[in-house]
Amino acid sequence: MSDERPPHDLRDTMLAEASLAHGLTRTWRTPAGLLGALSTVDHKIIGRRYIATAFVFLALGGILGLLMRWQLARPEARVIGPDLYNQIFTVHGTNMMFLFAVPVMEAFAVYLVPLMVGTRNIAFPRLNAFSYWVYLAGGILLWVAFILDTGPDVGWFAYVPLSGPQYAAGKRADIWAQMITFTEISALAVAVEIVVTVLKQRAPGMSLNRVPLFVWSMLVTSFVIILAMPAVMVASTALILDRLVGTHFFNPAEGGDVLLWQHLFWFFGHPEVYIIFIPAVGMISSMLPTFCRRPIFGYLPLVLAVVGTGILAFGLWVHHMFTTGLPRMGESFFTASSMAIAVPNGIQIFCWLATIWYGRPVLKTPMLMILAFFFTFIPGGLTGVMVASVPLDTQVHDTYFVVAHFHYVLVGGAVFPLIGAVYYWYPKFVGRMMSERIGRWVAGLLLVGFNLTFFPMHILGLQGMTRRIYAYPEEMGWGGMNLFVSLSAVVLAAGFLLFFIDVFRAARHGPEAGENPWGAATLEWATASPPPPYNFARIPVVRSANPLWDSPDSLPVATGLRVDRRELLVTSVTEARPEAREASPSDSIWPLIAAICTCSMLLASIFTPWAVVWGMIPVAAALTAWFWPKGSPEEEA
Amino acid sequence: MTAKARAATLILLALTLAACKREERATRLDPPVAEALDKVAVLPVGIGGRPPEVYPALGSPYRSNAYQLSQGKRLYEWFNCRGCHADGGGNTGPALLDGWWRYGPDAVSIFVSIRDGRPNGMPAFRDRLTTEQIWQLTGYIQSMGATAISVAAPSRSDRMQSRPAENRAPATFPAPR
Amino acid sequence: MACLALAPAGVVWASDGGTAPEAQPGFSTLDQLTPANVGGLQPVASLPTGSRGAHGAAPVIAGDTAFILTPFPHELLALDLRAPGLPVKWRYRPAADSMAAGQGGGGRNAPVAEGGRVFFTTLDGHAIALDAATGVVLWDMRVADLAQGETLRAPPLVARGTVLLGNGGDDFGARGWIAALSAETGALLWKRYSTGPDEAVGIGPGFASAGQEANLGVTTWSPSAWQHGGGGVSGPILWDAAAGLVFHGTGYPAPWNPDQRRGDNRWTSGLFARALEDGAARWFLPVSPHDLYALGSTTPNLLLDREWQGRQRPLLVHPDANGHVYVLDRLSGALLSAEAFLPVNATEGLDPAQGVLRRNPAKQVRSGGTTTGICPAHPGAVGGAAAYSPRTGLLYIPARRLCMDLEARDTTFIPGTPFTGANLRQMPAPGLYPGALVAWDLGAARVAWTKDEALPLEGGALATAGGLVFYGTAEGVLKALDANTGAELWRFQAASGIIAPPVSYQGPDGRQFVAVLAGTGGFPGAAAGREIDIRDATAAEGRALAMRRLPQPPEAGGMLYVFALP
Amino acid sequence: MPRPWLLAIGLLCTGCSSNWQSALEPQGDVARHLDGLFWLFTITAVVIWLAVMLVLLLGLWRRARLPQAVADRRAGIAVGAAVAATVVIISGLTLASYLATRPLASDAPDALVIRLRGFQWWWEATYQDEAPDRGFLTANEIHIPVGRPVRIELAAADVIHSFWVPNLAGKQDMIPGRDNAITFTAQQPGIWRGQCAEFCGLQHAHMALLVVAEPPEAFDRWREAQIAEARPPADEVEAEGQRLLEAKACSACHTVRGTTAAGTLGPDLTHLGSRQYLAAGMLPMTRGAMAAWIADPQGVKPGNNMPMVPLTADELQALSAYLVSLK
Repeated sequence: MSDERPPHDLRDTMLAEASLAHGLTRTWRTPAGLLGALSTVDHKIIGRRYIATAFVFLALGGILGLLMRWQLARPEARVIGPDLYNQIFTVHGTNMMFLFAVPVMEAFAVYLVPLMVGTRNIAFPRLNAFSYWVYLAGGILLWVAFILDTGPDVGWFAYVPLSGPQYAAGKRADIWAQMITFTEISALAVAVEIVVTVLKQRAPGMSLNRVPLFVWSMLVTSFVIILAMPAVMVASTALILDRLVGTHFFNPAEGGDVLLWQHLFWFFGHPEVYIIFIPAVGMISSMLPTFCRRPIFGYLPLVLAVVGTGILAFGLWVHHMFTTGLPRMGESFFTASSMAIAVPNGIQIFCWLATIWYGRPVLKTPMLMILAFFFTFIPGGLTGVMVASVPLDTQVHDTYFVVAHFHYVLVGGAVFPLIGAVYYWYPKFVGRMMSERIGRWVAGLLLVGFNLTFFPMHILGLQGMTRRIYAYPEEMGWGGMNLFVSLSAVVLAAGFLLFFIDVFRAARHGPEAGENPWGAATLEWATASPPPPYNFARIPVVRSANPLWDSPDSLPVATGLRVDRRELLVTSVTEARPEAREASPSDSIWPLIAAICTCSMLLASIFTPWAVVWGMIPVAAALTAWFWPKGSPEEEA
Repeated sequence: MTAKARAATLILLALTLAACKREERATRLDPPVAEALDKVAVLPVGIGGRPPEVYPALGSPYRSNAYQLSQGKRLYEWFNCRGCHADGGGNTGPALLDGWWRYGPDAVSIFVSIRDGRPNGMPAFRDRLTTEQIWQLTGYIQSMGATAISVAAPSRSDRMQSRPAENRAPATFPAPR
Repeated sequence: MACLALAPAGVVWASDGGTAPEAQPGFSTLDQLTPANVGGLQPVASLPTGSRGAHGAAPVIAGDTAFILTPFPHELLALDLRAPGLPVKWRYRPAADSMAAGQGGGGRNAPVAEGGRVFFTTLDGHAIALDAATGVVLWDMRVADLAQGETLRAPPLVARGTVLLGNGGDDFGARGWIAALSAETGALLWKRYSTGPDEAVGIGPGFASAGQEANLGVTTWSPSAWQHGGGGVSGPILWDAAAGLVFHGTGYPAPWNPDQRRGDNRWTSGLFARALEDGAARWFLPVSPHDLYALGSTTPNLLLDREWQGRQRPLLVHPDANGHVYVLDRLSGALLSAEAFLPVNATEGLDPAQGVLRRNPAKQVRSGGTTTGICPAHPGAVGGAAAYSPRTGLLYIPARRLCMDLEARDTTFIPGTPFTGANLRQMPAPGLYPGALVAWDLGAARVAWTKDEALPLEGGALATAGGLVFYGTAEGVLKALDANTGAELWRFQAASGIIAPPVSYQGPDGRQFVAVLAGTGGFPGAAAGREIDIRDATAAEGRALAMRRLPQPPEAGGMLYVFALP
Repeated sequence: MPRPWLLAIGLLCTGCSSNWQSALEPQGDVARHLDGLFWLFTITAVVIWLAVMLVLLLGLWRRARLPQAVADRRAGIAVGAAVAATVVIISGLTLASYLATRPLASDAPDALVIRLRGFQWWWEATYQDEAPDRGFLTANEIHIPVGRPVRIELAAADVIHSFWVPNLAGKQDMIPGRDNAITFTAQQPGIWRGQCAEFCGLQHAHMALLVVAEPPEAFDRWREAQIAEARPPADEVEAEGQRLLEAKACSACHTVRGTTAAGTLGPDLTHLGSRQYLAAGMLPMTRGAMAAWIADPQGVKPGNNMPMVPLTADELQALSAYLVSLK
């Protein structure tokens, strides 16, 4: 580094601990007040917001699920009419996929990845702020539309022609398609941030074989997002063009193709499942060693399995289309690849089992949720093998069997680990512990409620109950089981309710957590709970995969970063050798303004395509202000 | 609450209600309402008149509700309107797209034209369509020749391209020759 | 020469065997006008008809009177040819049911003068006989039911005291028929249908392919579809006095959407020969069985007695809407030749074994789908009555060279409303002008020469013994060409488009006159009609699109022009 | 004509009604194939799940104190073996699935061809025949001969629908602009219910199809009866019903062959009374249900395309009597 420092260049090497913390806080903190809150680029504040918002959407979506169960409890019930029911199940699916599952996983990454890799902020923090605002706008758009009787009613998959210009009157389908754009923009932005954070901002010494498994899984997830999401953005844009401008992408009478939509949608839609599931794999892999009190077994196979899952995820989309009459040969290929993904998933399960087998398991709530995961995800995976078989899929496709299958996979495979993760990282987020006693109840209610709710759906599906129906005739004989399912759903809902109560309760009354309440091994536990705005007073140096276990007393640290301006350490991709000091952007209101402009433009474009033209002007202005050069060097070697 | 805030709230509320109305899907019309909707007051010449009072009371749904307009569009296709009027461009029947209707632009005239027929080839659809359907068609035809695009206007159909869709092309008034 | 018929060209006015041997439909034996002097042709009289509709029928000259039937609502004008300025001798305006306007204005209802009477049909379904001298009504019969979509859009044929006429209304699903009325009283003598059981069609022991399966008019349709299956007799009817036969084509089947009428759809889109006295069918030629493109076979025929492959034969020559010239032996119904006179891609030549054209599978039409680039387009390649000149041996066919995109859709049958189930977009055939006068060498079965036109031709042609061909264009230009070479020799710009054939006659002073009715409107003048909005590509059955080339939409409004050498 | 066996089946089905639309009660060749495959997969899945749960429980139970290097070596072997077993099982299931697919793709040359089109929210069935006039239309109920392959050609008139009669075969989508087909054989007489399996809008829930598998002779009788035109009214009331059908808006959308009603927008009603259900499986074919349906179609099935045509009570009586009489 250069010896000729400008006089104001204050380095951390010059300061003692106390004044260092003081200086760093002054540099990194988020100013108080509304403007400060709206301008912040602190990944922890944004991550918390993200997580909280996503759980709000989970609760709202869950209420919709209960409404559906209320309607379906009795045959030919007239609680909810078909029009509202269609909106409800569409908003439920859309909300859970786009507003809860993907964002919540990314939200955890936004919060945890910078801590886990030992850096002070996420890469592109202003983009991060922008992504949250856009996501929030997308969620508000969907829900306000729903309240205004303009909720999409074409299914979360929005198959054309039903969602197309002729059969979906009004703006309902446009709302859906544009909401996709909102959430995709935010998801893509976060994915880019995480990729860069993981590859370029790791603590010195954290070579790729020492990266925590959650970080690995988020890296893979982010790549999957970057590759998969554009497909659905293209599709939803084409849909809007068809609907609003009158193009013919999906109109067979003018050379368009109805199936083109399904290919584009599922090219995104199937990886979407893994976008949700792979982070959960990472969470389990991160929590399990803590509660088995031994390092994870099979770090390398697990990493390879995650990467393999991410790659195979792109070879499966046609198994959602086995009944569309595609050529048999092609279908067989997709059967094989769909089944093949069971192998990396198997590797993960077996490695975890081995970790438990040779570890000393402690049954805390996060561990209980992992066990619940094992209990429910494995049946979901196995029914996944069934729906991957073309002939079997022709019987179970679009029935309640599939409803059961994917709830087993998504709730069992992702939400259960996620609830576990909340219990696990809550102390880090809030500084207080959640209740172990309530946690056991939550785990029990969720496990029992879930299985009682969703297992009978397998049988209902095989008995011929199709999806997305708002009523069924009494003589079908599905009434009893549906009533049972609806009652069980109340148990499941009670589990979630208890969970939320615990979250609110613990924020005030939970016991203080301390830096590392679980005795975990990864870097996020090497700083205060909740972490200070600058994360680490001095950047830790990593010498193993489990740094806190292997150097239990004090971590070695790297020094030389400036205190008086936001700086991070940029390291090399594989070995994580320090390369440069990079300025990290300060707080700015412009991401919010840019998000408002972008969202206004997208929203107005539902009504007229000219909005894209005129809306570009404020967007360009906001971006110009955002990126206006301040005259400070971005990077110093 | 200040006057400004109150006004803003009112406007927001109005917009909200408008959105509700525009997207509502009223699939069933009560028979007494349907009967009342049939009682249009039409001038003796058969041109112009007043819709029944229940029509504005319902919120003029056939002009402003997306679902009702799309129903009108479906009926336009189903009941052979295309045979004579093409996709609004006209054939043996006059064009509807240009907004120059022989019996005027008001809803009652169009309603009466469809229900009772007109000289020069327009058959009466009294016994082929219900009152509700005739109103749906009326609203759709008004949207075809409207001077401004309605937010509720239908989009293109999944069929051969014939013209810019209703939500894209406002009618222009060609200079009368 | 026994071929006696009234072609819409209206040149020859003849009754049984009373004309010169060379007289052919669309051919004038007058030879005062020649390629040498036609350049000096001058208008000598013009007269507005007072109607703004589509003037598709030629004036009819009988002795020193010209009869003009204006478009719907019709008016029959009798003009005195002896006086300058063509004063009106009398006029007759029948009561009109305005609902007929929904049938479009494309009728070619020319009057027929015969035995001191004038017979004519009206678009609203009446057949009317007047006294030719005074215009007094002799009888007025309503023979077609508008409420069922029936109409009358062709001139009647008067033969041996009977008036033959056929209905139109294929687009409304009206079941086709031909009827014979008594010329004296208008009483119905017989009525034969184009679809349905053999008895209704008139198929009996005298039918050429007797012994075939019975009731093909029922069994070649989806159940009950024949009941509203179209096949109207909306073209001119010809007759052969010697053989006692009448010849007529049948229109296209309804609806256009072929999936709603599976099978061959007998007896639509074909040619019938029937006995004059009772309408019994003698032979039938299926021209476009299971007609996919709404073409029909009602284009005007010609009856010629001429040499065919070394042998003198009684021929029926039929330039069909499908773009082929059919040559038949009119007594036996044997198909002698069918050759394309313009580029066609809907079919791929004649299948000699079946006697019908082979279909191009790429131009198959299916409900719910769009078939693009079908040539020729509805309503067919023949825009008006063809003329034949025995001097040149050439057939002059006013042609439309249009192609279409056709989308077939399910359609419902509601009596009195269109029953088509198709949307059309038309465009000029690739690389060709949309219109042409095609001179077809009948003996060699090839095109002799072609005169391109910027718009499809909609009127008929007139050939004269002086070696000229006259025809009018939709832009309103009347042209005279050299009959041998196709070189343009003379032209006249009328105030409106010409969609009627010109006629030539010898005036009371012995001079040769040429007369033409100008006046566009209805379907042929689609873009000229101010109530068509060409932003809709399917307006006017997609013609509006093809007619966008029309430089200046000519005025609607009929006008009779008479020309002579000064 | 009374059909005792049909009655018997009907009674049977009311007794065990939940089985008439079930993949677990295969009655067709295709469904049986799939059923076998289903149990193979299911049993395999259950065994795997039990094995994993057992290992998990044992793992939680035991307290191992092996040095980590030894543990890792042993775990490596175990995990390797488990992965190998996974590969073997997955390959086996893939192969079984592939083998099960092959017979399904085979085409029977002598199959009965039925063209089925999905509408919002009903089914139009066209029985095709060499002779065009012997092909006929019906709706929402198809009859098939037992023991003869049936090839159903699937098309959609508006949005995507999906044909699924689980007792007979798996499902196949009906997609605008594409041609799909499915071939199966019913192996014994019976009445099976199918339902649209692809979300198709407001009344997706009420788009049912009845499949009646009959002995070939009974099927031929049914077929002849369907080809015939509608029976004429038997009494004054029915005659009035026919008059109303022709005069009112009904005829613009519905066909009753033999009358002037020739609309094609709604189901063909020529032999409406011969069907067991009304409104695509919603209501039984009785006079009362018919009257209720005509009187308020939107109340019964909100959003469907049948309008409420105003009728007096007498007219409603006559019309429903006539329609139910169309056997």
